[in-house]
Amino acid sequence: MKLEDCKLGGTHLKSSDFEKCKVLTTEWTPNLGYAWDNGVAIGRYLAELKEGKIIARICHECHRIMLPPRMFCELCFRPTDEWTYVEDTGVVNTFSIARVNWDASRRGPKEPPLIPAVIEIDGATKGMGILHMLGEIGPDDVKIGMKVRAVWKKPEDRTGAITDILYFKPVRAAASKKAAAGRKR
Amino acid sequence: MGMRKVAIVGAGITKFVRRAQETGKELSWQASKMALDSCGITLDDVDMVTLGTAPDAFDGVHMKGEYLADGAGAHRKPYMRHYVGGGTGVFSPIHGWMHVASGMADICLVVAEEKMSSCHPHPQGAFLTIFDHTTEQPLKPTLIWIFALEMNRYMQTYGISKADIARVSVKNKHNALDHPSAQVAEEITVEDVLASETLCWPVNRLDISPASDGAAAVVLASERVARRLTDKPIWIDGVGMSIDSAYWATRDLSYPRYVETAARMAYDMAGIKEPAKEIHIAEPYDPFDYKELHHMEGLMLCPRGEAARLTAEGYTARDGNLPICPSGGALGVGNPIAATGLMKVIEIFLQLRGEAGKRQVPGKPTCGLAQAWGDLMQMGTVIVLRS
Amino acid sequence: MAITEKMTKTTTPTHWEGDIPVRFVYTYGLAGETFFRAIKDKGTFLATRCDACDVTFLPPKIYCDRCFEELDKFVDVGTIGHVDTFTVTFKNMDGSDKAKPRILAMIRIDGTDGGIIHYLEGISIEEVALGLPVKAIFKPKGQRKGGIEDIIGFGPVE
Amino acid sequence: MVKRVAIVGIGTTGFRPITPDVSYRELIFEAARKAYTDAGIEPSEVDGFIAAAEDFIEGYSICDEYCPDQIGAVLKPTHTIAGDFIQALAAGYMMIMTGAFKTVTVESHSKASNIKNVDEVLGFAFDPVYNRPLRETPHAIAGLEMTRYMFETCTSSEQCAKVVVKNKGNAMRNPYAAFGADISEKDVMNSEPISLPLHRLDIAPHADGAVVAVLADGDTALALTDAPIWIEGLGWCTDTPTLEMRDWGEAAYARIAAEMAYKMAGIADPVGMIDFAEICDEYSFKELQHMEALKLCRPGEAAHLLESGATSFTGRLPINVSGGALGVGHLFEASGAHKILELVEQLRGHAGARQIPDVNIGLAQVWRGVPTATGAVAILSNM
Repeated sequence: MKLEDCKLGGTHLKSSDFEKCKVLTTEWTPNLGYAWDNGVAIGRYLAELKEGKIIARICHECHRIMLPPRMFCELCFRPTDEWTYVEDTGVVNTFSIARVNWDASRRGPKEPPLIPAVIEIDGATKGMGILHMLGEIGPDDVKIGMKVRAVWKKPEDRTGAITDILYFKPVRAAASKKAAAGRKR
Repeated sequence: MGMRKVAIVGAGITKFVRRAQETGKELSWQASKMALDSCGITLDDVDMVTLGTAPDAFDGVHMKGEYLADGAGAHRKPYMRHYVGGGTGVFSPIHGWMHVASGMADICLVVAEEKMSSCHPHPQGAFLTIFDHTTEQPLKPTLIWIFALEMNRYMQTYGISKADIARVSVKNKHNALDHPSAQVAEEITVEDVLASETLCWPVNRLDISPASDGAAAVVLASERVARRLTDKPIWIDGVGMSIDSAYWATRDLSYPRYVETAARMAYDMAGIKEPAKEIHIAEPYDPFDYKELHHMEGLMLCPRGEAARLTAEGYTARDGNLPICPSGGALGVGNPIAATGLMKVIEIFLQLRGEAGKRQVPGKPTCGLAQAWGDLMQMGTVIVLRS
Repeated sequence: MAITEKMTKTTTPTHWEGDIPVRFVYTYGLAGETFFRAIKDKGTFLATRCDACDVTFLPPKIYCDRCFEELDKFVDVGTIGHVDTFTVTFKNMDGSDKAKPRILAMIRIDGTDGGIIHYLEGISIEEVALGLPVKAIFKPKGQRKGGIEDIIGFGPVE
Repeated sequence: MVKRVAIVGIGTTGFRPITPDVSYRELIFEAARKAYTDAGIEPSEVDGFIAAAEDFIEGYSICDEYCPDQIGAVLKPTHTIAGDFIQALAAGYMMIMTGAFKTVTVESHSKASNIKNVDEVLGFAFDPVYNRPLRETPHAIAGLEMTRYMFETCTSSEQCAKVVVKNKGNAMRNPYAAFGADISEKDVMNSEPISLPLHRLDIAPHADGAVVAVLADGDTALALTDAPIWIEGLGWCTDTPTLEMRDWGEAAYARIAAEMAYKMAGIADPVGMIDFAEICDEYSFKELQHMEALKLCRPGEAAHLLESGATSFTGRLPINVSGGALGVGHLFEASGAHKILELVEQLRGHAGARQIPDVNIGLAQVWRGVPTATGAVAILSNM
């Protein structure tokens, strides 16, 4: 058989065929609502975020300090052992300069780009990253390997959500040393 | 090890288009009917059917495997839907292989379908909810982020430029000019890619495959039946799949180790020791241009960090030493996710039979590979075919 | 067993709310386009038939799902059928009560192996029975848009 | 060549109406950990993994992403079956029968309580052009089926209600079950009408829970355990998804799946050879309709068999001694998982207060629910 010799299905429609109603269509917006149980690990994670802290979980078998926290170690396949707070600072593993919103709509010319990043959190096992946003930095200044610190919402505005951290901002070496010294566990 | 041999004996495909008038059922039927006709059998001859299709949020039907059943030829037959996100299309013939190699079926129809255009205003919207609902979705991520993050890390690790990567898109869109199903085949230059709209740096519009509607199907048969149906059976000699942890942000994003794990499984089964020499032609998954390079490395078809250089040297062109995506891939033919993976398997099937028409690579290849990848950048599926 | 720290107070559990914010526009397909154009323009039902399998498909398909041959001839099967089965529905999709219960029926359209699932109109719960002959009631032609809602329901055959 | 496949380990969380104290990950981990402990194997030694799940039940666009961690499948051959657990069991069986996998884990779970409106999700499975615009609930389709089934077999709603009485009663003996109750058929008939002839209590309420099973080829099974539970027969079938083209009285999907499973298991006389059965009773009448489709009685006989007591806990063919979906709870893709769990417990003699004496062959049958016409059958034995 050769594809070239076959009559292939698939009738292409232009977007104007929809707009001008050349074809019949029907619409549906499903009401797909959920209330997912946070469970032990994520429940505690969110509760600590509300307090302005990031908490991780340790597995004594593989000695990993895991973020986001989990009640079982997916590699050792056993329960994890204890909680530990980690820093609210980290290192940019990778980043993007996003001009597109979640639904593929474009950000307007006056809207600044979004800068999502994978941030390896200090105090967790090397490589333990989380997805979050960078802020207070121009797109041209972002670098892989740069040190960043969480910028938290005001305590009264926090709800126990990943968005209790507004974004991570760059830290200068001196400032970071001072902050680390003053930080309470 | 006494495993039953399984062959691909027939194939069918639709055009890949941005918006199809056909329902998903109708697209499935068009591809399946063509596959049955191509090997001269009827639906009566089919023992079992397996269907691959990616998320329900594209077609817009809960349990869409059930909805598509009649178009996929499942009427009153043993039928199930398998699913590994973007890796589904190459997993589809692996799932069919399980049906036949196990002895449960002599002929299994394998169908892959996607109708992404139902999802409005853009299928990207469906991808918000692939992220963890509690720890990631509140940040309103888009699928492109995760690719951009991975691409940036890959570029940084190996010192690869956007222009190096853009060559993949140029090559594949060019290759697709010869594919009758192609949606976005065109002659473009590296400059065109770099000048196209930046969506999420480093990803530009022409780095990305389009959203598509389409379907593909293959017929698998046991050795005895295959030899009766065709004098050119293409054997499934190795299959592999592997899924990494869902904690994607913890991974080394510069290297797809899940693809390597899957490839090792398939190579072991096929008795392949030196993939770069023994594989003559490959269709790695290329929804984004850097992904082809990433996957070539994961498949051990070249050393890590070398894929871009080889591409620049023409090594992966249709007339190169190791033709990669001679079909035109997802970047050129289009990307109705599950159907794309199966399109790649069909391309290897046709190439090994010498029936790829203008796309035929020189040198009579006898061993080829198709690979897909999916979920949260964590799933690798690999199939090794031999003539 | 399993995890070593569990919740022991009813005040501890929390949940996270979210949705899947998607919207869809469906084409009717090759068969559906013809079928609903006939309802819209002519107020009748078109079916496709597979002579080999002796099956008449309503709603029509462009293929016979049993032998997989293409079916490209549409036949007008009229709008009269019989109640194959029915139910009295009390609930809306969101779980709320309907203003008044409705009789939903599967109407086997005469001369076909298929039919239409729709409401019975002008037939009381006491009157409805399996095998009852009924006829489609359409919206006035000007109000028809090409869709299953162009049918108001099925009523008694005079 | 591989000749037989057995279940060598199984674990469950049990089933509850809600499970607010654990995430889905924590829920599944518990079942998986129990299954591996039961099998005497670690997931690192398992060759393949399968999850049975559907996106919109989980609330994810691609739920396959989240399947590996809690079953120990990281960097392992793993896939999702968008189908019932028994279909996934069949996929696992096939994986082992290829000879390329010695052991396979099959997982399924329900966190149905996390779905705000289940009817909206199930209604989203209707054909978007022909059926969905009427905005009817999934139960309406079950109501249509029930009317036709009752008409064709001269069965009454009171007789269907007796299925509820039996199964909720059986569930009282099952510590895993969420919805056991001592009620009468009058209670069922007097419950709120949903889609007549269906009343509220004719419909299985949904429950949360997870089940994980470990399968192994014959040699491996015998090395791991003295009491493997063998998979003797499997069948699965999909009838037309087009509601309008269906035969509304008969469950053809169950009949054809059963024929396939009986043939594979070499069972010519199901009534004589099957000791007990767990069959789909998501709606009361479904148990009766499915008994007939499975050839456990002749068409129209199921209600009489029920009334004679033959299908009760102490009858000659106990059906749904676990309590079925009506007593245990409807578990979506894990529906078949609960039935397989019950078969394994009974065949091992571990079923406690609900143990049926001297059982060797059990049958599990499942239907994927409205609006599907897909079902699967598994036949297990301890011999």
